[in-house]
Amino acid sequence: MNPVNYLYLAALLFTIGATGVLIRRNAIVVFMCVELMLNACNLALVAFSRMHGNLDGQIIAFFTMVVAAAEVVVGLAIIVSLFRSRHSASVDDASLMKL
Amino acid sequence: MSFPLLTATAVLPALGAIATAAVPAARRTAAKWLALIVSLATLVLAAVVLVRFDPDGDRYQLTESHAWIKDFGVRYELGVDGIAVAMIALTALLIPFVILAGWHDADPLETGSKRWRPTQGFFALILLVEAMVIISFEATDVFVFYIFFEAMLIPMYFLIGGFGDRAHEHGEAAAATQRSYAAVKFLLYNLVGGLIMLAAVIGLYVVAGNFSLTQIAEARANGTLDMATSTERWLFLGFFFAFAVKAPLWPLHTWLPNAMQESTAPVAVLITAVVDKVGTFAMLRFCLQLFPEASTWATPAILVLALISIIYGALLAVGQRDIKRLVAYASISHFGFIILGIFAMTSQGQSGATLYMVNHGISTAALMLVAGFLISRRGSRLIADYGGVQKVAPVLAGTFLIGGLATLSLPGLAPFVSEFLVLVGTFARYPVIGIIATVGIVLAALYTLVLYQRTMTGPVKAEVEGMPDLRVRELVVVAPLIALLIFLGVYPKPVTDIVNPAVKQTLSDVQKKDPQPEVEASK
Amino acid sequence: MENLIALLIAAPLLGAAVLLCGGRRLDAVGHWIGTVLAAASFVVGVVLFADMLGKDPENRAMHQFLFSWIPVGGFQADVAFQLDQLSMTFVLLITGVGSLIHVYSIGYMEHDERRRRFFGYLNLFLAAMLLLVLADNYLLLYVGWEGVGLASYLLIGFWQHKPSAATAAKKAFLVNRVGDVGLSIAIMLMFTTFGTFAFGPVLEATGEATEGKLTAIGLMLLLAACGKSAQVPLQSWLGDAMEGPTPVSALIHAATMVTAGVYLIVRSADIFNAAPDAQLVTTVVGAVTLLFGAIVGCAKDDIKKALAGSTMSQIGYMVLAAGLGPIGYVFAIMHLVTHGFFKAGLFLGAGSVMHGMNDEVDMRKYGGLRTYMPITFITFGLGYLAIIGFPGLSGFFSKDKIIEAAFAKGGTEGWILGGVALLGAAITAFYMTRVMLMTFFGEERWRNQPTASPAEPDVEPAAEHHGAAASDHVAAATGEPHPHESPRVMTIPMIVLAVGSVFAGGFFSIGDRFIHWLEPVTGHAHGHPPIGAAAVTASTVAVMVLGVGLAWLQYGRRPVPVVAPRGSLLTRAARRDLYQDDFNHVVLVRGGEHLTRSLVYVDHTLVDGVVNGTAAGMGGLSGRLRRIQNGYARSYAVSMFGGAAILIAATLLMRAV
Amino acid sequence: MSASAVHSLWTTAAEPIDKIGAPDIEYGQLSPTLIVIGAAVLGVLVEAFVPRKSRYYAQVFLSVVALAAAFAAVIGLAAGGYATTKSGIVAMGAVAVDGPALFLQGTILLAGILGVFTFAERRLDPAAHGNRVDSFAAQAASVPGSDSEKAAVKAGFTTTEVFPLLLFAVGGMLIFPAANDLLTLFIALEVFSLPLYLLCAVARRKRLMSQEAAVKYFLLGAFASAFTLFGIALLYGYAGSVKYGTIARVVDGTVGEVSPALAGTMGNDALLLIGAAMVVMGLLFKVGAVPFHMWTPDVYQGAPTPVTGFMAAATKVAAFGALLRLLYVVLPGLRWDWRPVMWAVAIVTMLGGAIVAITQTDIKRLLAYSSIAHAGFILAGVIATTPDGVSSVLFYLGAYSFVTIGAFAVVTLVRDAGGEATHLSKWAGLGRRSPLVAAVFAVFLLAFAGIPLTSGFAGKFAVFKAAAEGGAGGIVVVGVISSAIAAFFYIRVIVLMFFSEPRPEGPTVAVPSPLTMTAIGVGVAVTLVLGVAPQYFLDLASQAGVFVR
Repeated sequence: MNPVNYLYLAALLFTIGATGVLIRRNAIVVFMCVELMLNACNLALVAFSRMHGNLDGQIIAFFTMVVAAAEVVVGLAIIVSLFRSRHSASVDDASLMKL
Repeated sequence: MSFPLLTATAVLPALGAIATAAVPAARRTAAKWLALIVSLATLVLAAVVLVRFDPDGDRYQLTESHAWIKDFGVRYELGVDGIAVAMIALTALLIPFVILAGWHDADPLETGSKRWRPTQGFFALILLVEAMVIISFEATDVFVFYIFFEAMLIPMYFLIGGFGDRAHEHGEAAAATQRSYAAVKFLLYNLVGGLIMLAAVIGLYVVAGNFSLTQIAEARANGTLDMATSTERWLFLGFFFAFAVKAPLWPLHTWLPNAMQESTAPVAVLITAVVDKVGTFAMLRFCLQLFPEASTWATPAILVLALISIIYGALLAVGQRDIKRLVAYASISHFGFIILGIFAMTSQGQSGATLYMVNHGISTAALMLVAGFLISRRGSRLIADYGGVQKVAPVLAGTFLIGGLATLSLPGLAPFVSEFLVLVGTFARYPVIGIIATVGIVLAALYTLVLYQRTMTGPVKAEVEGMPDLRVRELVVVAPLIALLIFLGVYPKPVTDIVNPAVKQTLSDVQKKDPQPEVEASK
Repeated sequence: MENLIALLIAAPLLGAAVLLCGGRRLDAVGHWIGTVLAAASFVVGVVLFADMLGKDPENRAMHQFLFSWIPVGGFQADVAFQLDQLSMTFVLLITGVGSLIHVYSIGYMEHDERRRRFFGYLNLFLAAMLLLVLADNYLLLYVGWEGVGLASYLLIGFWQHKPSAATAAKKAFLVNRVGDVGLSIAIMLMFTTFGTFAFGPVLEATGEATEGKLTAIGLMLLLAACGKSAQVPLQSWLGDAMEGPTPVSALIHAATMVTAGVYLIVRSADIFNAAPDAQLVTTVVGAVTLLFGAIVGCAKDDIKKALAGSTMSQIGYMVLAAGLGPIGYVFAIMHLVTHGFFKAGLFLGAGSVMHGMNDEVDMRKYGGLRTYMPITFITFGLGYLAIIGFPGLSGFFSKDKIIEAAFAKGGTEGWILGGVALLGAAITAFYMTRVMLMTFFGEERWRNQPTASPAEPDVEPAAEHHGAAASDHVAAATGEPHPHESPRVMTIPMIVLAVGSVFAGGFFSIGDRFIHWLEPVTGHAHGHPPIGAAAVTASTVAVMVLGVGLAWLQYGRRPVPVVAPRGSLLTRAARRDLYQDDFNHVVLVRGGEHLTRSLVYVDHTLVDGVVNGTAAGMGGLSGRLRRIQNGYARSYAVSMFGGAAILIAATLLMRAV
Repeated sequence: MSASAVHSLWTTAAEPIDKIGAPDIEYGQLSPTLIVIGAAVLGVLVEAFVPRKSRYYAQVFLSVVALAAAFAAVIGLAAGGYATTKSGIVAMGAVAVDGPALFLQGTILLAGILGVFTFAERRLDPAAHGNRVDSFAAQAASVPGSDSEKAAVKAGFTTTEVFPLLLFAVGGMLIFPAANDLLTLFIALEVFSLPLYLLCAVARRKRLMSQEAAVKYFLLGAFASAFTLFGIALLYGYAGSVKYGTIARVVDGTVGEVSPALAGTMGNDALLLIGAAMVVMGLLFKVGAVPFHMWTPDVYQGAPTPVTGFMAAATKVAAFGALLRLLYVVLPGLRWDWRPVMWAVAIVTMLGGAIVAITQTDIKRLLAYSSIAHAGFILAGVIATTPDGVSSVLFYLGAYSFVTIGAFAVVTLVRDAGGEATHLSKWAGLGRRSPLVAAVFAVFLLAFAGIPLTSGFAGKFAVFKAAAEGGAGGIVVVGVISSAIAAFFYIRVIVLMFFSEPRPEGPTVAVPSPLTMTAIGVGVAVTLVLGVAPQYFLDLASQAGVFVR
């Protein structure tokens, strides 16, 4: 099977994730969409690594997972604290500052 | 390495400014005296420069040159030619009078904390302006000039916006808002001009690789540095725009009336008599030397603008109801004459223009300062609020009249010499423009005499009753100026002798010769 | 000897400086200082004159170089003096008449607390006037030219608290400025043509210049002359100038300053000789003005304004003569001198009358004063006879010569000019007789006529057309006047001048003294009127008699109404200076006001508007752009996403193209 | 590819243990980063073990010492010629130690030190229950206004974690401009971003805004880094490597042996272009260039002011460093593709920032927009693609960071009952109340406006000059125009401070501890020195202007 298809899939997932970020209100969901985008990247990386026959891509993929995990930690911390003080996780409610 | 006289002349007032600013809040009078003494010391230094300068010597004298910012091709290069010497002398001469005239203008209002020191600030700023103006007259490095040309806006800005006439027809609050409007207008106009010039300065560097006026001019002369015509014209326009704003040339003039109207008389004098001169001076020194072809290319347009300034400014002066605005528009008209003289490209025109800068400085100072004394008495700038002052304060009226007569360039007073030279110089090359410009002298008479008639003559207005005549301090300010006006009107030779060689140089830069009189030409 | 020349000017200049800067402490002696210094200048003049007579006519001119004034390139202006016969004539006239009038003023201004300053101004005037006639180049002459203008400004407006006076002063200065434009342009033309503007070189080089240039220069000089000498079309200021104290009117606006224009033309003789067109215009201006002034003079009831009209007219004669070229120059100057005597005398007389009549100027409120002020009557009478050209008196000689010359011009021009001159003579006789009769003869119309209050210059009544304010003064005035002769200090100068106006003309004409005296400078050609000199003289006398007769019929036989009758159309026109002021007012003043007002508007809305508009536009744009920043994270993400898309697209596009 | 081949791949990967060559790490040349990261870890331990009372002092001491030591290390390296002659690529090609890297690291470290000073300021707010308080929440976890928070305040808790967080961020920033392969780039990006997200959320006052800022920053940041990562993936796919050098060679086509796979991907420029665009976009997000700038105002406003100052200064430095390296080392071959695009970005950034700033009413937002405009100016220098361009950008960054920190430090001083009085209207007449502070702030504003004799002018001149020499005259003109526009609002603030009457209920100016004073003082000093005598630093920058390949 042509590895290029994996790339198409990756691009698709990335776009889905991006779209999610743009259309979903709940911060958690938005964040999950970002994660989706990251994983799309992983897929692309792995596919490329496969094509080039070297391991760099796969290594990056591992790093990405770690980074994603770290982001989860930080992100959830922030989102939760926001939720606790506002009783809402909607990113649209968080619009005190504008103009 | 001789004593850096030029640097000293500029640094002294700068240090004085710092010292003045440092004077504790309570010791207001001390600050005033300190500032006055410093300005007088600077005057002495300027006098030394005047003496040490040899009119028939090299083009630039007392030169100093040190590395400054290698990466920008900038050297700290100073040097004076006759024109610069005259301007420095004028500046150094006027500042003491400005300080003396503004003696009480900055006594603090009640608002503000104990650390609020307007008086110290006022005089410090004046000295700072003096320092920057002087050094920009001395700079022979375009970058150095540019830096101080721009930097002097800041102290001026604070002087305009921070200190105004105490009394105001709409109360202090309105005065404050109008002041800051005027100040912002002043700063933005000049900043825009300066920034456009910045682009040109950078362009110049890209073309020339350094900023040394002498080097570039030399390279231009002997053809080692040839700019594309279009490039040269763009750069010229960039420079000229900034100077035209500063000068100010129609239609870039509207900041001046506001600025002069809102600021105290001494500051107004500082603006027209000193700071604006940097603009016209720079036209002579930089535009003509760096971009000869472009200058000649632009001459017709500039002459027309100058002509418009002359007539337009005069007509508007006639139409003003506010004394200071009137003087401001009169100045616009006069700057028209100066620029006309510069770009007439004749020795009479340019010597006249230089002389005009000096004389206009003195005459405006005389007129404006007296006007300031008048305004401070009545607490109004409106012409309509005065009348019959000559009855109650004859000396004030007399000095005011002399100032006015100088403004309308009455023969026997200094401005006549310069104005006539400019007119002759222009007429020699552009007769029509010369003739139209001559109409300006009628209008000048009109606005001056109308001003005098409305304020000084006629029956004594009730508010004017018991208006005190000039005090000693004020007389000390005015008398020397008037004496100078008369002296330079009768015997301007000292100045012309210094200026002429420099002008000859400048003319040779633009490869222009005075037109021959027909009779000789026919022979 | 020539080093004394500077002294001529220095003396009065010193006086002016001392008196004006001296302050109140000099109030007591100020007038004496002024008078003495004026007299000193006169003495110096006489000494120089004597010295000059000693030399032979051809090289009487003296020259004194003081210092180089404005040296710039080819433009070399010096402060240097030239004293030749022409200048000398003026020097004597100026200093002589000037000194007399100083003396007179001592009495006339006695009650004015600002007398010191008055004398300061008078001295200033003398200095400037002397500079004018002594300068050896046009630029220096220009200085004197404007200097006298300034002095006249200060003196006309001496009673500044009177709006009318202040206005008149301003008007005089402005109108003169218009003339000055002419002078400065003339100087520029000379510079570009000859490369110099000193009398000697210019006048020698006239041959080399094109006639067009010379005509231009001539016309410009004429313009200047019109301004200073109140010739049509720049005559409007002279009438109002009578707002000034009477001695001023006598000295500046009759004897000396107003004749400067004639001096200028005669001085530039060579230029005019080489520019016939310019000469023609000059003669026309002169002719028109002499009629204009005469007509105005007929209608004025204000004694000073009547005299002013006559001054205008007489100077018209001089300009006419000057325009005739070599045949006229000498007579122009001669008439100038004689006129200086009798017109000054007449004005001083008028002043003396006003002095005795509580400063009343309206002749309709005079009448039968000859018994009350005999000396004034006699001196004034002699001046009157002189001016109307009564045979044997000075006016007769000078004016007659001019009329002859006018005819001698030849051709139709000659006839027209001569005719005009004759007509002028008739009218002169008419209006002067009118003045004479209304003032000194007829019933005493001032009886139970409340006039202006005692000699308080502050409330000197403004001339009739100044309306309400003036009439208030009159109404507020106290009782009827008590005419009386003026003090000796005033009468003596009048007597001296009267003597001058009687004998000067004869003295000059016998043996053509004056011609020989001036010839070396101005040149002289003997004019031959087509109808013969005798005939001209005869007709001159005839028309003079005619004029007197008419005037007597009008004002001598029947009583003069105290309130001016409406009068004929011409009369009314003449009262209003032939509507010239109204014209100026409507066209220049109103038009100017509109222009300036609209310009102020333009400056504020257009020029300034553009700038403020730009600023406002920026603000608006900013305000609109701000909206994008709506606070929603997701819309930020959208902009990022879009941005990324654009970035990618653009990069790809770059590669594509 | 066949299964056996894949298997072979695995087997080649798994060598006998003893044969694994340990990677050689040049600890000396990495020392700055290592010191800071190590200190950060120590800081965490401090949080864990040191009693609460002395934590603050321990943390401040530790951070300052660490940063100072790191700075000393940077100086040492530079003096040792690692900036010029001995510059090279270390850590198995992961990190470059060269002029730009060291210069920027030095700048970042100084910014970090000043940042620590402002973080540690405890005199501005009145002491609560006898405990000195700083700008950070007593207990970030507890809901604002809740009992737990009150308790925390009563107990005198303070969020001393901010210091290790700052150290981590600095550590990341140190690597970011030095990163020499895409992986390191990405990791560094995250390492300095995540702590910043947290720091934004822990304001003592206006916590809601602070948290909102954090959320926005975090989400958008993550979004952006996702783009970056995808871009990295594409570049990797294009070049078959993440090493800058290799990619550059592939782009130029000067790579040594070309595997068939590589040959295949090399042909596909779309990979390269799109990938490059996406990576660049991630960096533009960090520098706050239009249209990726929209987080800036909100975050700057919401975050605790000391954090804003530090962030505004250091992030820009690091991000521009990375951007420079990427464009000059990896993508010079693509110059003709990205230059026009960057032109456009620079122009809209300059104009956009300047124009929108005109109507701002909050001082922090104002400064945020001004920072956007400045990003545009710096981009003008980046576009030059000449050594002068690099050095001018370096100089500008150095100058700018100090002005920024100083300015925000001043903002912390102007306070009223509600904490910092950031609304412009409250600054009216400040010049009357406390001339000194107003004057200092005016100096900073003038530097922002680029008035001569301030560092701002020198920097602006440098970048414009470089741009003009690089043939980007148009940029210069636009830059000049937009600085004219920008001048308008800086002046507005000055007018407000000096020419308007002070309000009776206006804010007071707190007298800070020497810490903030130092920060401000250094800011002013640097601003003026770089304005009057910039030559030395220009030399430094131009010496440091060469990237190692």
